[in-house]
Amino acid sequence: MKPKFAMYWAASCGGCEIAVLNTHEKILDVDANFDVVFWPVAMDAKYKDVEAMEDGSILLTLFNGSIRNDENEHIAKLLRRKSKLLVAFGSCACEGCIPGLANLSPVGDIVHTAFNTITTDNPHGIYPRTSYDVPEGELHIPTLAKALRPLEQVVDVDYYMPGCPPESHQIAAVIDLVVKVVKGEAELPPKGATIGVGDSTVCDECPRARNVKMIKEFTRIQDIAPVDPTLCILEQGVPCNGPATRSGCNARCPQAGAQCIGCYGPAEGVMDYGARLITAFSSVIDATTPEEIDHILDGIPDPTGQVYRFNLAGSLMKANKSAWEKA
Amino acid sequence: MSDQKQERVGVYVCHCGTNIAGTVDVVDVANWAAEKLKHQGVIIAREYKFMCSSLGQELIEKDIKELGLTRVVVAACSPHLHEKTFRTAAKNAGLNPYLVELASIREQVSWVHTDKVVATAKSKAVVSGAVSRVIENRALDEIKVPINPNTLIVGGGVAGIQSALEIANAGFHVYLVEREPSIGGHMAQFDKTFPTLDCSACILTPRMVEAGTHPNITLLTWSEVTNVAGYVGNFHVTIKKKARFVNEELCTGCGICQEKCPKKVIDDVYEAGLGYRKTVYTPFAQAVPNFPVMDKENCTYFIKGTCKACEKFCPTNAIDFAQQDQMLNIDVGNIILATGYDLFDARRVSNYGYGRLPNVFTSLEFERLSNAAGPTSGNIVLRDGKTMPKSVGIIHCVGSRDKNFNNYCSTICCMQGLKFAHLVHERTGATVYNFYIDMRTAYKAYDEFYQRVLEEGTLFVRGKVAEVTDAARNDREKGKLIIQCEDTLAGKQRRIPVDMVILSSGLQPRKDAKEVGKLFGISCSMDGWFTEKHPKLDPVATMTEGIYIVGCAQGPKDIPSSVAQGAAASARVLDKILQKEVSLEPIKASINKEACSGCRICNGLCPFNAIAFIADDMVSDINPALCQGCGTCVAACPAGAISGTGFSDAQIMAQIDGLLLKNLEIGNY
Amino acid sequence: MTDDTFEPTIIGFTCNWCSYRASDLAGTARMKYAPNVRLIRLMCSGRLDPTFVLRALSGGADGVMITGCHPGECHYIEQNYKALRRFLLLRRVLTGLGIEPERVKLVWASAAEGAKFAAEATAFVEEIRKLGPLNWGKADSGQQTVDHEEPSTVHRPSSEVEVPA
Amino acid sequence: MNKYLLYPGCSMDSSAKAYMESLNEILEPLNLHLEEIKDWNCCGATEYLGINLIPAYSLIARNLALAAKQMNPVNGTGGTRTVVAPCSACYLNLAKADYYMQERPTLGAKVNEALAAGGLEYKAGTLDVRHLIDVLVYDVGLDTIRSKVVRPLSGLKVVPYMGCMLPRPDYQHRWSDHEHPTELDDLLRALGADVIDYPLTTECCGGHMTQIGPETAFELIRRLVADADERGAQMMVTVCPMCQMNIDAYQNEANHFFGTNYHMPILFFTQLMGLAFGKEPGDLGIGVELVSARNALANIGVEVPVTQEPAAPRKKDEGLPMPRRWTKHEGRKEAVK
Repeated sequence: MKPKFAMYWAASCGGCEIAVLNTHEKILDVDANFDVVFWPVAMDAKYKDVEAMEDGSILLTLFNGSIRNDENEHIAKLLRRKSKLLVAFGSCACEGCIPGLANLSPVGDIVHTAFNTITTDNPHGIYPRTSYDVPEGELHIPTLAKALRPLEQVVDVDYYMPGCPPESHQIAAVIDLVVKVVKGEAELPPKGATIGVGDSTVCDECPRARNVKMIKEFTRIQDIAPVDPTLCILEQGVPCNGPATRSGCNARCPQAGAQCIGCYGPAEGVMDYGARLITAFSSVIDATTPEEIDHILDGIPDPTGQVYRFNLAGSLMKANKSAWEKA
Repeated sequence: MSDQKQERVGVYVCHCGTNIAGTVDVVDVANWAAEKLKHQGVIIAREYKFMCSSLGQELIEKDIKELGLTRVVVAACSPHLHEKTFRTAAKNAGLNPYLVELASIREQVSWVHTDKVVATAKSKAVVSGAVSRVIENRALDEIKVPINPNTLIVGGGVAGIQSALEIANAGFHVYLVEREPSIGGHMAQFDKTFPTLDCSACILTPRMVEAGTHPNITLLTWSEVTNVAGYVGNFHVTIKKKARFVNEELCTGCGICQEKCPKKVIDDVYEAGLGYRKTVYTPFAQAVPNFPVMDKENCTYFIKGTCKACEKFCPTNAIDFAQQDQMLNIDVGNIILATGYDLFDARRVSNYGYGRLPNVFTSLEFERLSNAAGPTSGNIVLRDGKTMPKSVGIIHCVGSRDKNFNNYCSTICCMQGLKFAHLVHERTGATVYNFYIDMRTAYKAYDEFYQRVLEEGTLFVRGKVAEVTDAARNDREKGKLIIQCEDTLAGKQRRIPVDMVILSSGLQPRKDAKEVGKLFGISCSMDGWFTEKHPKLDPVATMTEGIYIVGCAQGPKDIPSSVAQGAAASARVLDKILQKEVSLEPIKASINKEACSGCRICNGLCPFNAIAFIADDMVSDINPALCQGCGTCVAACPAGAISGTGFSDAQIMAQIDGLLLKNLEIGNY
Repeated sequence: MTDDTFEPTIIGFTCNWCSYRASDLAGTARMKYAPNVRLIRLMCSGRLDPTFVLRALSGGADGVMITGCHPGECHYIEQNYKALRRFLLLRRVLTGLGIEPERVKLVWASAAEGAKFAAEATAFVEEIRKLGPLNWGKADSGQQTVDHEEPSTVHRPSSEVEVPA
Repeated sequence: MNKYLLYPGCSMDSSAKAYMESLNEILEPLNLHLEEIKDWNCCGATEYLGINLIPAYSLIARNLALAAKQMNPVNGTGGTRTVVAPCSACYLNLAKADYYMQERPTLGAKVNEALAAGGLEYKAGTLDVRHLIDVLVYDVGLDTIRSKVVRPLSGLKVVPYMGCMLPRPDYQHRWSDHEHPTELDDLLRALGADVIDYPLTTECCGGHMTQIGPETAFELIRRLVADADERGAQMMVTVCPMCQMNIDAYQNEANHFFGTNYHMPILFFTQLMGLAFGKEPGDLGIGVELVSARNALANIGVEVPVTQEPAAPRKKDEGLPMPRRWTKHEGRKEAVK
């Protein structure tokens, strides 16, 4: 009997699923070597079928998306119970990713923005309610948590695979590895490891030339003309997250002429990704008086978003004060 | 904390007599640590009256041996006081000294707080922090380096000369570097010294000659230090020996070149702007060395290409217009900075009119005016060069003890003002007024001198002078300088017309003190004076090992104090030389090359140039010999690839958690 | 001290060469200051990793005090300027996280400024007391789920009860 | 860049009309644009602050609030956040209000409470308050001024009289030296005038003591005039309407009081700038002063001196050399430190 495989999609955009499909024929290896038991985006399955499985009966679960509501949380706990290996797959599951930026606002504001701002066509100002009595009985929709959480804040995670989404060649490599492990040809990495990544940061894979950096002004890449295609982007004054972001993507964005935005998350052993970027950007500022420094820092209009774009929910502070303060 | 092996931690809480125990319930702290920190590995917690006593140390040593302690926390005084003591005790018992942490519950708790409950609670937090941290400490080995027996002394004033002679006489080599053409410093400009009124030149010249001829002293005048690298015991120093345009081998110091030179310029340095010198000159007759230097900026030959009068007349062909600046590289083990002071620029006090009103003089100008070798041959006259003043006002505290300029007391100005009063009185018979805020005549025989000047009939007005002006209000004031001040003893405003005003200007740090400090890696205080290691107990050492400061570079002081400091620093240097080697703290940063991405963000951060970029491997690397252990790069590495010993992330994170009493129930004290 | 009085917990990061010695001096001179500051000695304010501040704040501290040598007086020549740059950016990031920037304070104090150290510590404790507890350590951002409530400022129209089919 | 907000103040309409007229004459050559603050009110001069602080500061701050509204937001760091006051008392009051509203937050809050009644608000520190001469010397620059001189004032012996209100207290370290500022000296020198060192340059003219205790004021006026006369000045030059009025209008009374016979005209520096720039005396308000400047100005006549006097051969100086003069650059450097 083939080992069982599952993949789940919690609070996320679906890009991770596409990245898996982007492995092309490699996807056939999954089918060849695994019995896919649960993959809502690819096949029909019911939660109750999973609930009925024996604990630990799924060998490998790729869990993408973060925990936004009680449904996400329920399935995360369920899949944890049923799976031998639970992989936090993609930036959302690993560190909260873009959905995690919602932690900058209290839930009430998020709902309000979704249902009652000028871009929403909601003439009667109707808000959803989490439970409602209808003649057929009480209806429930999932309830939002105060803040979004990455997977590891809810259940124990065996492996992490960052990226928004993880690069397909990295996914392919991981599939190869697991297939080998199943065949007894390779060993699993130690529990808790981050897999499908490099061991340094994006600069390591970036072909651009770099010098000792002294920045007199931060700017946006669209405001420089022309951008030097061979010189370090940070040296050109654009806050590039590459120096603090884990390698593994082949420096895809800098190679394409854009700054790294940090989707692969922190390097090995780093406790807080944003702190690493704070210190990286401030280290290259060429000024000594508070006024001068502040003037240069004005070139980073949204510092919190800049350093925590993908990592806010997984950071030490996790959320904006208002998000947890206001119930 | 490693999972495999729990550390065995001993906690020792010191009473320090009643210093700690008077405010902190030390027994409670020890019991609490034994119980609440057990899960962290604390297996024993004791309190003792004086942990630093030999009995206290033995207690720790015994526990290390008998209980097999792998970590020790001593809750006592500041690590700056007794860290070494307890590290040595641990070492004696066979435990690596760096596995000991001091938790300061005296300086940081018992001495600064009063509420016993609060102080006890805070002590627990501090102990908890230290326990968490010590578990993350790693065994380190001290780094031993040999000491180069040569010494560099920067500045050839009386303090530097004293230092040089002490070390040279002890048999070790000294490089004495002086920026000016001659050693001697400010003291060589003075006529008389207070309070003994002995002739400044008479007592200084023999010392200068001794320094100039001593076989163990290499005298480098007209020279400046341009670069300093290395660390205690092993400094590499680059010195620029400026071109003199006079061949020192050939010159006999006969002085003919100086005599024949047709061009006179104002001498801003030695004559304090009050007299002239030639463009090829020795600053004064007793200069050491007595070879002249050429002032390239003013020399007619260098400006117009013709003249060369000096060359024509030099009997030994010593003039060499082709001479170039020379760069010398020397290795020394210790450095003494005796770079002295600048006079406060009295023009800044615009209401005293210096620079506008001709007959307002500064103290240094007056020194030259009263000096027999000065521009007026010692005649005290007005700026017209001939009129003797009938009345003179001496203003104290010019630029000192004044919020607008310098807050500090310049120490010497009171005595200097009294000396001036005496000299004016003696040589001109003029009426002398001294305007002072407070009369400060501390030290031996100083106040007696004040009494003497009082008896000579000098008039003293206590009050800060508001203004010196030549705007007369009546005929009595016409043509005079009017000193407007409040006489605080008489309780009234006074306008006192005089012929001459002498400003007893304060002392200031050298204009380039900050840069010089940077060059040698030492810091300046807010005022700009070099900072000593300890204001009372270590006044000549600095925070940088192997660098000492003496004389006015450290702060305003008189000649006896400067000489005493010069000698004191030499004793410290000799101590180092005789020890032959020195151990350095093993606090260093290092880069994990696997994790380094070569982003080069750390490259610009190290002021000691310890970080180099290896282009072939595209990684950065740290030279441990140059690293001073500040940890800036550790904190800056965006990849977390740099780590530091002694102050690692793990240690500090653990201490933060410990201080916040994470996972402990002791309440919000 | 009664239970309802808020006593801030403050972590202080001090430079070994200046401000830690200033705190020693405050002790030697028996200057009294607020007991809420718990110090950690670093070799230099340049060692201050923003992570330390985040760790302290997220771990239950109500404020963080960072002290270093006066500009131009750094024992390591100029590293305190680097601390200043980091501090200024860190403060902006914290502000974005809804944390009052006043909760993190940078103080320059030389080894001779025991009095300044004591005064700054006391003043900082009072500032934090005014701001109230941060409580970050106690807040667990996710565990509690909440109903989809709208902000109180939004008027809920009566039509809302009639949910369309 | 050379666009500023102007707070003229009451006297520029009345006693110091000549100041305003001459100022208007020099704007164009210096490429200066002054935009008057709309609906400004009296600054309260020197008296009101002594009576009740909050209304006094509110009165002043109303002007600041109006100016802040009028400043160009796009060019916030440029000239238009600068309020220029030609009158020293106005300058001091505006600067003082701006400074103390920052320094004492409660005062700032109360003043804003008062302003709110009129729908106004002022955030202290928003504006840069500067005196006209500060802007002329440090923004326009002496080089530009020198370049506009077509009729150098050589031969006109003047003493520069700054007055007491301008340099002290020097909140923003604007002046070379607050005891003996040299800005006016430098400017007059740039016009070619023979500037005589005037130790009393920051002494008080008596201010409103002419109304309250004339004898005190007369003595202060006498000191100023007598010393200028003693030093051989043909004219005093001032930057302050109050100083100008006291020296000009009360000189005769002071003469009567002391039995002296001084005739020391006093003009505004802008009037001399206008002359140097080749403007007609009539357009500069010259001729309306009570102590006539006619004789003094005859010294420079209309005819421009043909050649500059050749530098006197350096005679052998018997005396001792003087230290270098204190320059404004050193002064500003020290002040900033």
